[in-house]
Amino acid sequence: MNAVPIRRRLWRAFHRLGSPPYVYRLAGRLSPWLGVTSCVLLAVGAFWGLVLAPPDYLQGDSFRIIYIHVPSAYLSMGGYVLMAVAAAIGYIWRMKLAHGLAVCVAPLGAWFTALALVTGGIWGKPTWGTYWEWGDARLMFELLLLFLYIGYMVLRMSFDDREKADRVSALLAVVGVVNVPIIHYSVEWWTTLHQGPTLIREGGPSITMDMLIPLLIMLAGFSLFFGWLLCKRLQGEILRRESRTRWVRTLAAEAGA
Amino acid sequence: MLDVVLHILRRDLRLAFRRWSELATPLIFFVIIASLFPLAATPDEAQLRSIGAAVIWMSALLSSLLALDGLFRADSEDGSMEQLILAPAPLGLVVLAKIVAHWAVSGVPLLVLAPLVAMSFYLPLAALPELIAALALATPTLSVLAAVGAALTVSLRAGGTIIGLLILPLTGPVLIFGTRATELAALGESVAGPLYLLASLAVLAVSLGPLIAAAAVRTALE
Amino acid sequence: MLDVVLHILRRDLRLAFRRWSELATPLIFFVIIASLFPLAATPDEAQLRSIGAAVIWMSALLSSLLALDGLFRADSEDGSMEQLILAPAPLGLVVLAKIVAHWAVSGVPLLVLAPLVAMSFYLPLAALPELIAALALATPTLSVLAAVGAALTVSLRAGGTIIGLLILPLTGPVLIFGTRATELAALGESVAGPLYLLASLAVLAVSLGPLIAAAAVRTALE
Amino acid sequence: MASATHGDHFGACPVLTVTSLEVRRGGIGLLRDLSFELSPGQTALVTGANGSGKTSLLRVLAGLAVPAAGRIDWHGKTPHRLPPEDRGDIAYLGHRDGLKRELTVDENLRFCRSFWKGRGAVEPLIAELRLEACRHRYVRRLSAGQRRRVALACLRLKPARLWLLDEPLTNLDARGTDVVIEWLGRHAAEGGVAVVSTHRPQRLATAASIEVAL
Amino acid sequence: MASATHGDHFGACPVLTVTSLEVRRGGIGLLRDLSFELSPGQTALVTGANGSGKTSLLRVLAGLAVPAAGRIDWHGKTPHRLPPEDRGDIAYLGHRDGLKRELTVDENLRFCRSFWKGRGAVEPLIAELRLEACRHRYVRRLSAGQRRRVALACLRLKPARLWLLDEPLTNLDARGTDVVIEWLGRHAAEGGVAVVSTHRPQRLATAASIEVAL
Ligand code: HEM
Ligand SMILES: Nc1ncnc2c1ncn2[C@@H]1O[C@H](COP(=O)(O)OP(=O)(O)OP(=O)(O)O)[C@@H](O)[C@H]1O
Ligand SMILES: Nc1ncnc2c1ncn2[C@@H]1O[C@H](COP(=O)(O)OP(=O)(O)OP(=O)(O)O)[C@@H](O)[C@H]1O
Ligand SMILES: [Mg+2]
Ligand SMILES: [Mg+2]
Repeated sequence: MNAVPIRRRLWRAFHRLGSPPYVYRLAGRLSPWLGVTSCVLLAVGAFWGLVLAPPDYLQGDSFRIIYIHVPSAYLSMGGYVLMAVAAAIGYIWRMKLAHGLAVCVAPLGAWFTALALVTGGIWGKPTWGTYWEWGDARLMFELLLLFLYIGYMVLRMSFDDREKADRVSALLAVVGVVNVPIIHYSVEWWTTLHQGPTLIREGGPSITMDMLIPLLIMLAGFSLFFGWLLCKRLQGEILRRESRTRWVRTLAAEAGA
Repeated sequence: MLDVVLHILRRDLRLAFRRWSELATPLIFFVIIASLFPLAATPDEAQLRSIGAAVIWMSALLSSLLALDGLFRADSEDGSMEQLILAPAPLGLVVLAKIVAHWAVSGVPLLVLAPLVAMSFYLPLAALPELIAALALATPTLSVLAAVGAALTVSLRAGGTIIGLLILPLTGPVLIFGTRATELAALGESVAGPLYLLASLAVLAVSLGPLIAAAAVRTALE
Repeated sequence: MLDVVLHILRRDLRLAFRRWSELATPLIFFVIIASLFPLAATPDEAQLRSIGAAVIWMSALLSSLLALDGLFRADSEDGSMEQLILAPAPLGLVVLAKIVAHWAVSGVPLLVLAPLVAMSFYLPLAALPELIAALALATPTLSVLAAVGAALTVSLRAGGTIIGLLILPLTGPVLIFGTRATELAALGESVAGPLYLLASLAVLAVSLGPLIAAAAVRTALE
Repeated sequence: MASATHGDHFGACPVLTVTSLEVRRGGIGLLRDLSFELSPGQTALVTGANGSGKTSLLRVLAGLAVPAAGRIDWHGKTPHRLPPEDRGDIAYLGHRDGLKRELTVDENLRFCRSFWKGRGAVEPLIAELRLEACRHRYVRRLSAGQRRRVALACLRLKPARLWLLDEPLTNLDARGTDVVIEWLGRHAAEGGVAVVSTHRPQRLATAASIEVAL
Repeated sequence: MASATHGDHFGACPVLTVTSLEVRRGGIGLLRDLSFELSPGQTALVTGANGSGKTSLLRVLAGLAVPAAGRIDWHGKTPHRLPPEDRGDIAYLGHRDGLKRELTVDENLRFCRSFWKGRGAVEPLIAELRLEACRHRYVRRLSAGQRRRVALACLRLKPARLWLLDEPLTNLDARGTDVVIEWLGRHAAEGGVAVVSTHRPQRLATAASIEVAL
């Protein structure tokens, strides 16, 4: 196979992803699929994890919060990386749509970070005997991640010029990415209460199959759910950014008619 | 006369809300300081409890100082200070209005947030009302002192901030009485003593501070 | 190219010494924080010793943030930033020169003063060299981070305090490694680990930070 | 009403009298033995080379600085000792415009009006100064001349009888200059007094009654 | 040498070419389809009402902002992508003067000269601009016009072939204006190119080759 046409096709796809009407329609077409699949997966995973899976031999039933905690923790980090990558693309190629994506990810990521913090805290009470432990590196850096998300949003809001807000806050998003590996490795670098890597580690996951499978299902469900919300937000953001263009006007006229 | 003050108050409040991120920052600053501190120190409940009061008060002090740094600078750079000097009200009142506006956006939210931070330092719930009362009496004094510092700084642009720094030691008593009150409250004892002292400091500061700041600002722009 | 950097360095140093009191500010701030803190907390030797490291590092962090707030603001308000963008050297280098100048006047004296403060917190004398080494490795990182924050907020008049919000989360690692090193040193143990980490953070910050700050400044003034 | 700009209408009773004024700044003597007087309806043009002390003179007249010697008499009072309630009578516009960058044009003007208990509506002023398009824009985002226009509008909203304008034509385009000249004429016709510094005395000649050369 | 100011001396080969330039600011289109070209020895006068985009145009020409569309060609290169070593060739003086308030006049000028590897001595410039008396004073303590003079001196110290001046006559007295006009003539005679925005085109008419009306 010849490599050149592939590269050109990729390049064209990349370009199409920079076109607001195309992405608007793409998001609109994707979102029902994402919505339905994520709901099904979440339902299956929740039933399996909360009812079918056996209780943990150490923690009893309290471990079941893992099915919310771990996916939301992963998404809080993955969301940040997604945001930073989108922002970087937007900065380098002056691609407005990528900035729009970053803007949409930020509040979602912040919510999942908060969720990870809260579920972790709730889980901490029965296992560590405390909701929150000052000085635990994993916990602190997760909190700092929340601050980073908030900082990104606050910085954006303090500009009234959207283009400038896009470009300057993109830089902040990129700088903050160092926090993500720190969160991940914090349990290895510092002695913490938080348990070490379970899923993503050398030598494969260290967890029994009947806990692992529902966890993976929940993980997929949460991710698709995240994607669904993202599509919805992205559509709104595109409309807001393009409100003066012809295609949005005709869209609005069609909707009105 | 009073309506001049109200106009300035309203404009400064609007400016603050316009730049609401600036408004939120001392608070977030406060929370972050208070949350990074335990990270740096040993995370042991007994110890956290014992230094909790000190951390809260240091953070309150720092965030009020930070917030007030630009109180007169922006005005004197864009020329509005000249207009305020020519305002149909004594400059002392004008300065007071500016201080009140700043306090409303930096001090008041602190009162709301402090309990949360206090709880994270394991301060007993029963001590919270006293903590809030002490902060409510202390933050005006801190604001006034910071404003005096800011005014002196404006006037000595070349001479710089050194005089502004002379103000910091004056915050010592506020800090001591405040921490004392919080500690007494944590032990469940009466806090009337320190609170009276804080109140009298506040009266003193609010009545004299604006005059000093006004004089400094006027000389600065002469 | 290099001489452009040297010219900026020299001008910024001269400006700093011209306003020498501003120069002294972070230091005095540092000393006051460090000396007011024991005043606010219970003055008990064991306790002071245990929190000494944390206080020193928090103060270092705050004072470097304060000192760097105006790094680009003055330049962008009087129009010299535009001239620097048009300078015959990459903007990243220009920014680095400004950071170095600021570090020289705010970070270096901190290294000199820190031991004094440390002793007032009963830190053992033997731990001082390690403390200074850790500060020497950490303050450049703090300066770079503060400069990045300052650059992100130049075009916001509000700037000032929002930097804290943006940058404090990033300073977490420096603070943790720094305190860890100081605590280990106080216990007489080897501090090589945290020092290596601090050094690698410094390398990372110094090599990438100026580029980010330059990009931010350029965008802000576009 | 053209003759009114020369103050004949209101009789020769001076309201602003400057007597052997001496102004120093930063330890340097700038003005020495300066005297002039203005009757209602008169406008003084202050001219002089850069650094000759025009700004310093206007600041002293406004009461922002204290003269080293000599007397200023504004309706029997000294500007820098004016009681607050009389200060609304003097309007000063310096090199810096005194606008808040973070407020919109409209908000700045409304503040000025209520602060000085001004009369008159904001709308006609905005129309006259061609600021309609940027009325709801932050002042920070205006061009230099637009900013100057807003500052002039603020001046106009203040019901002052003594105008002290420091190079009001700075950054203004030809139309803006015409507006200023027209305003000076109208102010004089209403019996107001103005002291205006400028480097373009020819352009302002029609509005001036006397010239104070420093 | 008078004819040199009209660029005849150096042939008709343009060094600065602006082709269908479009400039936007804060989401608003300011300039659209602007084209002009300058050959060595020519000076363009940019005129237009307040807010018409003169400053924005100059900033784009200096490479401080990026145009929305169109091309700028300066000796075959685009200003906002100029490599650092070529940047000394363009001198920009905006509404703000770029001087350090806390340094003296002398220190500011010396910095400019060494920063831009400028040629020429500082003394004759100071004499020409009548800044002798305030040579060792802080810029913060200068009058508005004196400050502008120092900024102009900085410009003169930079060995640039393209001058971008944004209302250089602001705050200058008659003598200062004459100096600027003379400099523009000399710069053109040496084969330099200048783009000057102004609200007083008549005053600068002698120095101008073409007018760009926005
Ligand atoms: C407020 C408290 C907590 C916070 C902020 C928190 C945060 C996090 C984060 C950020 C991750 C993702 C780490 C990574 O992917 O590298 C994570 C994973 C995880 N957490 Fe927590 N956590 C908290 C409490 C707890 C508690 C109390 C438990 C159970 C005892 C727990 C068990 C787990 C497990 C099993 C994982 C998956 C680990 C892996 O696969 O790497 N967490 N948590
Ligand atoms: N920072 C900014 N952000 C957004 N818009 C701006 C900004 N600065 C200026 N503008 C707008 O851009 C337009 C052009 O401004 P510009 O400063 O280029 O005008 P100008 O021709 O230089 O005017 P003047 O003669 O008043 O100096 C104006 O309408 C102004 O409101
Ligand atoms: N803040 C200050 N401190 C000390 N001296 C000053 C200060 N400001 C100005 N001067 C000096 O006072 C003299 C008069 O300044 P002033 O600003 O009154 O001049 P001006 O006539 O308004 O000049 P311009 O036409 O340039 O505006 C100048 O020589 C100047 O150097
Ligand atoms: Mg003047
Ligand atoms: Mg302009």
